[in-house]
Amino acid sequence: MKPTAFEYFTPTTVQEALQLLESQGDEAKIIAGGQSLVAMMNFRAARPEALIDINNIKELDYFREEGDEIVIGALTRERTLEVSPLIKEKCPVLAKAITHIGHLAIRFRGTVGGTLVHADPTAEIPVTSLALDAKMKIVSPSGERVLSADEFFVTYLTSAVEENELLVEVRIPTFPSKTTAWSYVDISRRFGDFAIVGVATILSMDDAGVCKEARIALGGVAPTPVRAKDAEALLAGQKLTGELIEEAAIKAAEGDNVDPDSDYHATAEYRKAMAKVLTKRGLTEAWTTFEGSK
Amino acid sequence: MADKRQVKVTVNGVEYERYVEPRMLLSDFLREELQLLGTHVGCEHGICGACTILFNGEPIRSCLMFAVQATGAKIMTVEGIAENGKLHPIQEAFNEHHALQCGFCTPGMLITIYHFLSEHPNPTEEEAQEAVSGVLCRCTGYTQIVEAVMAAAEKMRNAA
Amino acid sequence: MSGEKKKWVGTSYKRKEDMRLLTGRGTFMDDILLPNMKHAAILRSPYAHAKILDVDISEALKAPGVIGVVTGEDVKQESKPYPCGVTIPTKYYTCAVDKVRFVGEPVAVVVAENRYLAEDALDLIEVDYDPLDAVVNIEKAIEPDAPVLHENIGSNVYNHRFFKYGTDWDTLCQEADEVVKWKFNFPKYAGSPIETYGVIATYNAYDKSYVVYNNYQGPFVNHALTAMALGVPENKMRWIIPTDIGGGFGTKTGIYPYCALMAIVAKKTGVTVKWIEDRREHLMASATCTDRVTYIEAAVSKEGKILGLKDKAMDTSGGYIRPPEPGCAYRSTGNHTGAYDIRNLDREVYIVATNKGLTAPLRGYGCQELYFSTERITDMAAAKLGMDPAEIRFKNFIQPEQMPYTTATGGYYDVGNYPAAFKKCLDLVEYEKMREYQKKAREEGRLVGIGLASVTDPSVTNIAYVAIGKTAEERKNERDKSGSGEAAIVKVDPLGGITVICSTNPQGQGHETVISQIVADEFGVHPDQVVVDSVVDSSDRLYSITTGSFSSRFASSGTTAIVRASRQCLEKAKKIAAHLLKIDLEDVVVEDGKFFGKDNPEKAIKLRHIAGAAHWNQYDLPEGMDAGLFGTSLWTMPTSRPPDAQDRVNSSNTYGFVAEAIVVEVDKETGEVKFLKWASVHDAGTILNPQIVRGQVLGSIVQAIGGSMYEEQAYDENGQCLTASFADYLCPTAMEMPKVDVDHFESPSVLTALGSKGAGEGSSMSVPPAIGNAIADALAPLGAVVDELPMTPSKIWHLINDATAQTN
Amino acid sequence: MKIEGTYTFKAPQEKVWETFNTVEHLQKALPGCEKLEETEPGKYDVYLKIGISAVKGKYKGKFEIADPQPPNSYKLVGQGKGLPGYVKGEALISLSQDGENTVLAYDGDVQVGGLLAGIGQRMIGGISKMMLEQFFKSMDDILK
Repeated sequence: MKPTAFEYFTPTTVQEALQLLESQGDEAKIIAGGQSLVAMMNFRAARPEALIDINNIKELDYFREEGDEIVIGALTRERTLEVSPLIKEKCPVLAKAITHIGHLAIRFRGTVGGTLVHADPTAEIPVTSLALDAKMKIVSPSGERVLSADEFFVTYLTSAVEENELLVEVRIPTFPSKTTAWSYVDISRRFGDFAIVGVATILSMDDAGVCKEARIALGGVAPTPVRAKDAEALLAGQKLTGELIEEAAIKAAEGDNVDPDSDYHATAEYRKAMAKVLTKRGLTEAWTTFEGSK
Repeated sequence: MADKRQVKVTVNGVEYERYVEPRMLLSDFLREELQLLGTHVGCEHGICGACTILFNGEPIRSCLMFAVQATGAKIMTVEGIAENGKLHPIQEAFNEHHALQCGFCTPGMLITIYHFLSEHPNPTEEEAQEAVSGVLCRCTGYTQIVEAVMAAAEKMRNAA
Repeated sequence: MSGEKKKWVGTSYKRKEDMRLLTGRGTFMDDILLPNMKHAAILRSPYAHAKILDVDISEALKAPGVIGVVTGEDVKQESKPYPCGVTIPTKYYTCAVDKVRFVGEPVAVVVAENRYLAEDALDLIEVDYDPLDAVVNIEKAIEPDAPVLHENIGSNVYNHRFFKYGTDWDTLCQEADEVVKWKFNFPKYAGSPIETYGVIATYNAYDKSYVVYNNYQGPFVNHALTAMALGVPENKMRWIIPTDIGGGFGTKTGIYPYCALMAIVAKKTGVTVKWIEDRREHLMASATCTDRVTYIEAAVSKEGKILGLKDKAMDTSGGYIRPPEPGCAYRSTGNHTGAYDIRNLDREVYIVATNKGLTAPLRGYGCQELYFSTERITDMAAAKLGMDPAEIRFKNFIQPEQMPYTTATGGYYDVGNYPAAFKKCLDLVEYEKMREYQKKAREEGRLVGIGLASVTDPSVTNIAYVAIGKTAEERKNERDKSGSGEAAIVKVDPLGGITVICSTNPQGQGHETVISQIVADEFGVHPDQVVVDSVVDSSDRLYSITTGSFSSRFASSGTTAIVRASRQCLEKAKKIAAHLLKIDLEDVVVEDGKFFGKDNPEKAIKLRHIAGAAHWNQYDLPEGMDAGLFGTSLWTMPTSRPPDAQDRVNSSNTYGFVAEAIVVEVDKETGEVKFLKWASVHDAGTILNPQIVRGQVLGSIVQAIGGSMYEEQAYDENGQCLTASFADYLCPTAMEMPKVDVDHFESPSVLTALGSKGAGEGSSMSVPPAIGNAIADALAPLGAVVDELPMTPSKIWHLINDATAQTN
Repeated sequence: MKIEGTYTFKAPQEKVWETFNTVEHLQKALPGCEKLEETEPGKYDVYLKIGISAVKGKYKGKFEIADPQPPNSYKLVGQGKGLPGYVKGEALISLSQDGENTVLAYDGDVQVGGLLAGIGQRMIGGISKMMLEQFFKSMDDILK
């Protein structure tokens, strides 16, 4: 389990990285945290001929509040966000989801951009970014484009980032606990594993305890994370009740976009059933722990 | 074969300079180039945690990094935990609570706990359990490791 | 000596080996660096079953840094197939010849300047395979139209035997009030030590000898078998095992084919070759336990007495059968009826070939497979009779007054009080209270279950068990096999220091510490004054083909050898003391490391002085006495005898007891299992070091949790291994380990010097059935049946869902 | 691994049949196909370069359109291998007219072996399905 040989480049600016992507062609690969990539290289499943290491591009390592958004540089480590008071206050669902990623040593190295581009359909940040309707800024030699999360994830392990492009920034709206009921729940075979199914829930609440807007994203039930639009519609404008949550959970699991596959760990039927159970549990947790309701 | 690249690192306070292929894993670099054999390799895909080291003060899997990426870094491995011939309180607690059997995962465990206790000097048992869950141990059943973490925390609090 | 008050034995003396292991100064296989050492990588088959038409190594030989390439053809020329204890052995070479029979089987080996370059060259080897249909299901493998793995056998049956002990089954069924039957599936899982296999081999072409460094669990039978495979005398293959082994659990008894393979590679390439197995290689191609299908029936009286058992156990040892198989099926012969007084047994055994990875002993060897079926059927019998599972166990236990007890299958249980030990476990888990709790929980619609298991824990196998693979008639043509010997050398150096060399090369069990405690007591010194050397080196150590660390043999056989060697050494010291003090031998008293006449304690000499005489002034020794001061023992248990003509065999030598009581709650919606309470009570005889024993028990529990709920070497229907990474082969983390209350019920063995019995494997055997029983009990109100492992949330959810669908 | 399903093409059955039996169309539609050669009628050598995420591999293989029953059905038999492993499969493809559309039904078995099966079981089923969809989608585009 030793990687194949590669040319190694250490750009210090985005511009330099883009030039390298251009000059090295489609056998080059960006390495950020490398927590999935290096494992795949060690197995020789991935055999890039060149590695463009963006860890020295300091301009990509930042996060800050801008208006009602949080702007996160692609190289920001998962752990940095997990413990950030700003994230905990303004977007606690993201901080919580990150605690479900692997183990601490992985989160210290793994980056936000890396996990998004890797686009594992069960991964915590992709699922949560879909619920947040995050905007991804992607640059290429010809300019930049911004994609929303539902355009960003294409299929298994495939994002919309083209081979000559670089994801540089993610913008997420703030959802503070004061006005948001939220949760991130998942089921995995073992602590720290890839989720079998994971659900991120964000409910914007008004003073009367009515859910103004609901956002529910599911991971592990399709080739990409998916939104439970029917369930969201059902909840919008409603005061939550146990029955309503149950109904929403059924709608989430029965969505057209919920089409899981079986693997060794869990059958498709099980995943589908968990889509319902976890949506229900996620909504219940969001509802019952909502600070504004107390 | 790609050209060799310079790697300059400080490990356990000692500076090293070597020239290696870019593909050399940091874990192999520590073991083969520096002959610091305390860091163990158990899976080479980031799951077992045996190769965990402190990289600029943060625990990382040394099998998921290339040595060339470590240039300029300060690294601590298991060899650097005890000082002046005296065991660190975590090591003492491991001995007192029988928190190791074969000892192969122990370097990764110790480094992980060293970092954990620096952030959580007064942990709960649940926190300690979660902290060590990132390192696989096949011998102990973990119970005595968690007991050792709690005991080490107390020792360190008392010494502080 | 057992029962006598000891100063050090019985205390939780802190481990001595920790000092090096905690500071990164251990010596594991990969830490050994030799001059001119090159690195090997192995090309492995991607196919489960295929003919090898051609292996083209020409490009690989040209690759940078490559020193040589070895293929199956070379291996065939340089070695013979491994012998094995079945009538028609498979032709098991260490590398595929002509055909591959499981995914991951070695096909070629590259040696290069470093491992990176060696793996680069593997990519350049072109193998032309002709894929064949594969078979992975045990029962399908013995159907007439199944693809046959081994043409020389003609079918996929490696071994097939019938056994009858006691009353004829049909007669028994007529006497019985109920006959309960079921089919169980036991999974294929592994020890997966965090240190993988590792070998360094060298060959000296001038004296035609090999040196093989490796991390095997002893010399055991495989030093001899490897020498036989290589066609060299055993003493021309030096076998060295470093001080530290990073876990074994039986898995590392499967490394020996790589010892032979790397020896051949060293010979062919002319360099010292190091091979460190990587995790992917390990997970698909090292060794697991056998997976087993068991059809079992229990004939019971309405009072709950089990009159007899009938079972058909079908194991698969994968693509080949290799030693110590067929032990998977026969190692548990003597304790087949466990802790119960069952005199009648009708048994059928199959060991079959499938296109899966190979097997080796796994902590508990064969017993978890056995007890999963017997303890589950015991619970089913209780349910059928409307009886509590604890009650049926009490009704069937061998009673303390029946000890020593010889089982129907030949096991010799020297001591034990199973009802009392079991009661202790029930008390520890607060059984009655838990049943009340369960009742209430059920009323609330929750799925709470209590699982029990009560089993005997055999240790120190008697190698005679392997012979049971052949019929008594077939055995007549062979020499008998028997024994369980472990070796010790205790020597006192010229400055009076005591060094002990043991044969039980440990993998974390703390032998250095416990031996120091024992020897300190024997010599009246401090444990720190004793140095223990656990390196194995066939050139200068005392060993036999039964020595090593497997089958929990240290606490019984190993310690007895240590005590005997110590006393032999002491006896000599006493003789020298008598000579030096000019007193009668009978009058010599040894106390606190001093030797004196019983009437004259003031005039004492120290061990150091005696050693001094033995080494520095050899002329002054008693006449006829050898110089130096040492004792040796290679002690075998007198209860290790060959099987008799009725296929009865005392397959192990000491038999402990384990009672497990586990309370679980199953999440109705997700199928997840939570442990609410857990008590584990062990009779391992005298406890030598309580902290170390607790570690062994907790360790065996976590591994058994793994096999019961998380771990499996899984295959698809084409024989592809699906779990070749730690992302799919799921070892429990700290978060999966519940709190377990461990306690002991000590009945010291009368067979061993200190009364101790093995303690390392007990819960490996009892936890899988106890977890099965607990989940089954939780699901019982739904009518769902648990008959396989590992019980994953998805599987449990399906059980719940199917059962609910049926009732609706 | 069992694969079965249907795909509906907005084209008459004869045309679908023809498209599925035309080398250049197959070459265009097969995901990652770099070269496709008809070695004898109905038999093809194929060179693929398939990449999912960082896992990119070159595969060399053969496939055969066996037992053709124009324009109704044929059996697709193929195998290929590359450094990441091998793929072997067999499927019965049947076409039926449904008004103006043609429904293609496939029913077969696919084996994925080697490295990818061992470390990628979590997604292999899904990815195989996805690539098949991709292939049909491309054929559909050609038919339009």
